[in-house]
Amino acid sequence: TDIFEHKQEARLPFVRVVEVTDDTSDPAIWGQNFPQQYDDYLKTADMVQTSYGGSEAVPHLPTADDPRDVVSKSKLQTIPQLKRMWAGYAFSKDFREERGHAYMLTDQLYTERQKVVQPGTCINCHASTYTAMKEMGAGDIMVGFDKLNAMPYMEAKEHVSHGVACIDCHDAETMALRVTRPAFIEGIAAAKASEGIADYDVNKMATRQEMRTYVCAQCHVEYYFKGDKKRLTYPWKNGLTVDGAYEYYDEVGHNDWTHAETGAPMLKAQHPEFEMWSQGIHAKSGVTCADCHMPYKRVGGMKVSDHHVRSPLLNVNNSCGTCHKRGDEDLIARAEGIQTRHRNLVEVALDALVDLIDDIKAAKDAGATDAELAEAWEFQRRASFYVDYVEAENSSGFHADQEAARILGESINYSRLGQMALRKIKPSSE
Amino acid sequence: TDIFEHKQEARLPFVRVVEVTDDTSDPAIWGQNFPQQYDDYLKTADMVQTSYGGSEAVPHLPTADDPRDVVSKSKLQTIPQLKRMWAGYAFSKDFREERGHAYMLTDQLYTERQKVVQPGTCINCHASTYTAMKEMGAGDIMVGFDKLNAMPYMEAKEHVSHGVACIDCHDAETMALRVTRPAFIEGIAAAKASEGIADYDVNKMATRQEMRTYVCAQCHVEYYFKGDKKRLTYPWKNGLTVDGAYEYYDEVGHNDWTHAETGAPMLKAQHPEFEMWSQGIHAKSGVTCADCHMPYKRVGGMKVSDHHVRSPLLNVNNSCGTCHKRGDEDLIARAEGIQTRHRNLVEVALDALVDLIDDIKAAKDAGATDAELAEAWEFQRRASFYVDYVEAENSSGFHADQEAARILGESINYSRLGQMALRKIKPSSE
Amino acid sequence: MPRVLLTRHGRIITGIGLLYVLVAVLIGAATGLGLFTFGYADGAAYLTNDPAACANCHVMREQFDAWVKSSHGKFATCNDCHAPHNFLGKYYCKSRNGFFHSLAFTTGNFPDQIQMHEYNQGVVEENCRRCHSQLTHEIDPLPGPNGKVESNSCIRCHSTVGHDS
Ligand code: HEC
Ligand code: HEC
Ligand code: HEC
Ligand code: HEC
Ligand code: HEC
Ligand code: HEC
Ligand code: HEC
Ligand code: HEC
Ligand code: HEC
Ligand code: HEC
Ligand code: HEC
Ligand code: HEC
Ligand code: HEC
Ligand code: HEC
Ligand SMILES: [Ca+2]
Ligand SMILES: [Ca+2]
Repeated sequence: TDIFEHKQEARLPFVRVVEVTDDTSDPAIWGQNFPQQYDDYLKTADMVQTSYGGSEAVPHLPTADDPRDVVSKSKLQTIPQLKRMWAGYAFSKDFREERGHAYMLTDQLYTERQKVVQPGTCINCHASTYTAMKEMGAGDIMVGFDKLNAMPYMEAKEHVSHGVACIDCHDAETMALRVTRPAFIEGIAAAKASEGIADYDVNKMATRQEMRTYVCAQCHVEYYFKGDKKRLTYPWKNGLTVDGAYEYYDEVGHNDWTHAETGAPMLKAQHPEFEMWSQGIHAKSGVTCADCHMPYKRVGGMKVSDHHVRSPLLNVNNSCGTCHKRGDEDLIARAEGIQTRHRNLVEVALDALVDLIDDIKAAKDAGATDAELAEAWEFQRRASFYVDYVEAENSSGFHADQEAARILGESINYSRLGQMALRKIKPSSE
Repeated sequence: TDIFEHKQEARLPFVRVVEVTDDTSDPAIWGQNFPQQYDDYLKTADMVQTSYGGSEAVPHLPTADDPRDVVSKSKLQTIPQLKRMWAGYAFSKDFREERGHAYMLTDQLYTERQKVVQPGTCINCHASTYTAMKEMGAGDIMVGFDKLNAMPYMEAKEHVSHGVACIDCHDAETMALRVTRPAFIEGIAAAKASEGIADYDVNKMATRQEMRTYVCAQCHVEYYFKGDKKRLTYPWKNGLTVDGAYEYYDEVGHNDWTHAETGAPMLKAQHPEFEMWSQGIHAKSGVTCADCHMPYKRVGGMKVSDHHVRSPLLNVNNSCGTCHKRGDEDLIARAEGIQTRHRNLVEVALDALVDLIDDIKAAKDAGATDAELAEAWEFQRRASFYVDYVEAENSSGFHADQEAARILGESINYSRLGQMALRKIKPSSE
Repeated sequence: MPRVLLTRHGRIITGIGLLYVLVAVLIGAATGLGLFTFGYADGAAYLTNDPAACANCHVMREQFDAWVKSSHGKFATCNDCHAPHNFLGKYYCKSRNGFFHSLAFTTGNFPDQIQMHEYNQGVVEENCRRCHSQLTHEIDPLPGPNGKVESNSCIRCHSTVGHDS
């Protein structure tokens, strides 16, 4: 369909006042050429809450370890089951509602999850790393990438000075979109290979439309650190589904941590926005991240992409209204209707998981051997990864409502089967 | 917005060649005035299969009890778990894929479910009962309705001679849509009351737009026979959700049968197309049954509603095409994508239910008392009704995909909790 | 019987009442914002039938470009769909829209994604039928329940015929 056509016409003539090269990382300099985009970009520091998203500013008393005077809500308090799910893992110490891009560097630096020593790998998605990787790799970002991953976080952070910036998504000369993240370049190639497309080179083969999603998918994805080189890797060899990711981790025998209460070898899922989106009807309809999160806005006689990246529910007329000719209230009601139904099922799944954790712990305390617990552990690992996958996904089900509910249904099943396994009666379906 | 309310001068568009009155039940007579609609109406005898719907013609050797030479596939064979779910109930003897309106009367007459004596109530949705009710009630269909319900099926069927016909949906004089089914008139009033709308009179208060759904909702709904007068009743007092219906049956203490293997007091769910549709995004967008199942077709210089009521996937261009400007293949792929994901989760839910049935049976055989089984029974009753509700719904999840998956997730939880209850360890979430 | 219509601000104004206001404004009884706006923002475009006149307003550009490509580009101009076709109605509508749009345009007080509101939807609906009454004769109008005449909204299914924008 041609809901996109009219957007193609929005290309702008670029009047440059300063020179910007492939080595200019400071967005303020790019901003002199594109003041509108820069002003909007700076607005990602705003904190506004929606029913299920956005972020709420919570005052914070600055301390020596954490000088932030404003943080976002702790999800460990709003969703108490999370502490149990992650027992023994850094996430059970500190996990907050995510907020705008302006905070990515500081929030990462001051999260209590830094109390455990973290690798440089973390920085890949929390800073403008393109020029840093180029320097370290003497022009080859792949080499720089390996070096960055291998160093400790506190050393890596000295090589960067901005959160995600213009240069991470744009070609300095043409302003065309481009992907700068090695982990995504490799990950998407693996995913395409699983669909039978060999040697996929995203910067050469992706359409402009696809790039409007891929620049975001550089970071809004599930990931893990591969081997002792801590190489940032996206588990997409078996496709972009939760099942494919789980299968992948089993194949490579990866575990994120050992559960403190049950002793099970666990996996943590993080923000698979791109993967969930890919399973939804909007993706099938060619609707991109930028369409909803960076909608066009009229500035004088021109249309520009709103670089104030945020919840579309704070901007429904521009975001949804382009395609859905309905009132704002109606559109918000539809999204929240989906989210509310989703949240209710998430509660059921988390309660089931906590039940399983209680039971394994009880059996363990009663002296059950690891061999006896093995089957229940496998169910906990699976149930936990599945519910975590949709809970860590930040649209509260909106990006792919049916798939999210499907995943929760399976998670519930695994948790209960785990409890059954402990009761030594094997149901026929297994 | 209210563009539907947009009024216009009444023109009488119809040229009549024969007189048709409020007592003319024979569609062939109406057909002389409206040959196009009549021809299409007759086409509901066609049997064409889709991936998950439509119907496949299966040759049948006519017998004394069952003279049909063609029937549709038996779902008891395609979905083996159903026999276990319905053990002891007539449905476990014979349950087939439904087919076109042309067959409604014969399929009801010759189903093996007639081996158990059935009440006249059955006929309400399988025949043109309007004139029959009027006669029996001496002009008052409500009186006729009660009489019809009270008599045995074999007697009731003598009062009817056609499947659903023009007069069941149309006003003979104006051709306006109207509702003729007492059970729906009362049911929808109860549902509206639950939303705070008192004294709802559907034939007076519904918009034309709503009538394009309500005429179908006269029959495509969950129902039960109330009291020994076997009054046809729709369980909508607590709203149109599966939870509301379940709550309702508990309040009035209704059971459909006792499970043969476990002894649990059970509920059967039937074709809640209207209720599921009401929970979906199409309903929220004002899209009606007729929009998809009776799309307009161009006949020469005229547009008429296609009275060949069938699966829209056999006619996507007219059905979906005007609102979704995409190729037929793409539209079919979207619908089937939703249906496939749905069917897979249904399998998980049905397997869980069979596990529970196995376990209760085992406990029973091992001598457990009814008191000991009570809790597990309650879970079976709930799990069974929930999965049956979406399985009996004939769109394979399409009418409301997220809600269908939500219901399946809950069903899985109930089945597994039932198994747990037998193992005498109560999970904390209960 | 004056027609009751809803402004975008939800205020109820009877057509006649509003007409006076607009006439007053247009006849220039006031040299204030109304007239200024109308002239400045070329609200007069509403008084012609030339689509290009609509497109004077860059915010109408999208629709114009899409309309050229649309199935109706060859058959129907903006006003064939967006203006009533009885004399009073036509000029009432044009001055009403001309006024509101000019005002909105001048004050910039309108959404980026412009949406058609109830009053104008009604205008369009009637125009669909004006041209397609033959074809839609049998389906529309049909008396609704209780004899009430309601038409089956065309744009519910055909919202993109004029311009897929
Ligand atoms: C069709 C519109 C649409 C598309 C396409 C879309 N999103 Fe979203 N996204 C939403 C909505 C709606 C929410 C819920 C926001 C809320 O709850 O306030 C959301 C939430 C989010 C959030 C959490 C925002 C918050 O306020 O906490 C992130 C992060 C996100 N999306 C990233 C992405 C990425 C990355 C993509 C592409 C892979 C994407 N989205 C595609 C509509 C969309
Ligand atoms: C593959 C990209 C990627 C990597 C690698 C990554 N993050 Fe993030 N991080 C994100 C995204 C996207 C968000 C926002 C979405 C969310 O919060 O779920 C985020 C949010 C956060 C937040 C704010 C919300 C919260 O969780 O409290 C913190 C703190 C954080 N990350 C710390 C880290 C640390 C520490 C590491 C390394 C161990 C790391 N990140 C590695 C992409 C990444
Ligand atoms: C996280 C990714 C991202 C970052 C960071 C980013 N942009 Fe963009 N930018 C986009 C996307 C997506 C588009 C739409 C491009 C398209 O449609 O091809 C865009 C478009 C543009 C355009 C084209 C005109 C328009 O508005 O559509 C300009 C100019 C631009 N960005 C400037 C900047 C500047 C200056 C910065 C830094 C202050 C910046 N961008 C940071 C993603 C980004
Ligand atoms: C370099 C990595 C990176 C890229 C590229 C990136 N993001 Fe993010 N995004 C993050 C991180 C990290 C956070 C969390 C920041 C925090 O909480 O401190 C975040 C937060 C968000 C949020 C949450 C805002 C809120 O109010 O909760 C949204 C929405 C979002 N990103 C959308 C996008 C979209 C759309 C794109 C592409 C146009 C994109 N992101 C590109 C890393 C990235
Ligand atoms: C660029 C176009 C586009 C944008 C922007 C867009 N949508 Fe959609 N939306 C679609 C398409 C296409 C579909 C699929 C159905 C169809 O073909 O109409 C869809 C489907 C939906 C559905 C039904 C699917 C479901 O998950 O139940 C909802 C609800 C929805 N959109 C809400 C929104 C909201 C809220 C926003 C803004 C945050 C939004 N859309 C932004 C094009 C868009
Ligand atoms: C948006 C389109 C749409 C609407 C609205 C809609 N349906 Fe459907 N319906 C479908 C699709 C698609 C299927 C799946 C057909 C298939 O699998 O072949 C279906 C299946 C069915 C079936 C089973 C058909 C078969 O071939 O076995 C019935 C019965 C049905 N719908 C009745 C209704 C009723 C009653 C309503 C209104 C309450 C309704 N539908 C509203 C699209 C729709
Ligand atoms: C409230 C309306 C209603 C009532 C009452 C009703 N039916 Fe049906 N029946 C339907 C609808 C709608 C279908 C098609 C959808 C389906 O098959 O799920 C159907 C399908 C059937 C079929 C064909 C598919 C199958 O189940 O094999 C048979 C046989 C049948 N009904 C028998 C009966 C009998 C016997 C009774 C009385 C005990 C009865 N019906 C009462 C509405 C009704
Ligand atoms: C008087 C009751 C009644 C009314 C009213 C009614 N149906 Fe049915 N419908 C049935 C029965 C009974 C069947 C099953 C017939 C059979 O299997 O023998 C059925 C079957 C169907 C099927 C399945 C066809 C197939 O190929 O599987 C569809 C689709 C359908 N109806 C849609 C509708 C729509 C749409 C309306 C309203 C325009 C409607 N029905 C009105 C009773 C009704
Ligand atoms: C199960 C319900 C149902 C049955 C049975 C039915 N119709 Fe209809 N009919 C409809 C619906 C729905 C419409 C659309 C009405 C509207 O949009 O207001 C319609 C519309 C019509 C129209 C108006 C023109 C058009 O095509 O939209 C005529 C004439 C008509 N039907 C004749 C008949 C005749 C003759 C029969 C019997 C052979 C018949 N109908 C049986 C549901 C039905
Ligand atoms: C009268 C208009 C209309 C008709 C006919 C219609 N749809 Fe839709 N459809 C919509 C609207 C409106 C939405 C909600 C999203 C939006 O606003 O675009 C939607 C949403 C959808 C979605 C996304 C929601 C979901 O469940 O994921 C799919 C898929 C879809 N339609 C497929 C179909 C198919 C297949 C048919 C035909 C069987 C059909 N539609 C018929 C108007 C229609
Ligand atoms: C064939 C009929 C037709 C023609 C010709 C037509 N329109 Fe429209 N117009 C519509 C319909 C229908 C809508 C409502 C679209 C919707 O609500 O989805 C509409 C909506 C609009 C809107 C509201 C915003 C939007 O896009 O929905 C504007 C502005 C508009 N038209 C301007 C114009 C202009 C300017 C022209 C001439 C260049 C024009 N129209 C020609 C039928 C038409
Ligand atoms: C003075 C600049 C201007 C001109 C000239 C103009 N428009 Fe508009 N039009 C607007 C603005 C601004 C809006 C948004 C109004 C709002 O949403 O408050 C609008 C809205 C509309 C709408 C939606 C109105 C609604 O609220 O329902 C239609 C339809 C429309 N214009 C059609 C036309 C047609 C047809 C013409 C030529 C006869 C035309 N416009 C000429 C500025 C203009
Ligand atoms: C000025 C006369 C005129 C007006 C006003 C008009 N049309 Fe048309 N329309 C035509 C002509 C001429 C054609 C091409 C010949 C034909 O198909 O009848 C056409 C074609 C169509 C078509 C078939 C082509 C396509 O786009 O699928 C549809 C549907 C249609 N019109 C719907 C509408 C609707 C809905 C409206 C109101 C929003 C409308 N028309 C307003 C004259 C008009
Ligand atoms: C429920 C959806 C729906 C509604 C409402 C609707 N139409 Fe259509 N219309 C269709 C479909 C489907 C077709 C295609 C018929 C065909 O080609 O067999 C069509 C075809 C047409 C055509 C002929 C296109 C061609 O092939 O030449 C015109 C003109 C048209 N409609 C105008 C209207 C008008 C005017 C109205 C309002 C009175 C209207 N429609 C209401 C669905 C709808
Ligand atoms: Ca957030
Ligand atoms: Ca069928």
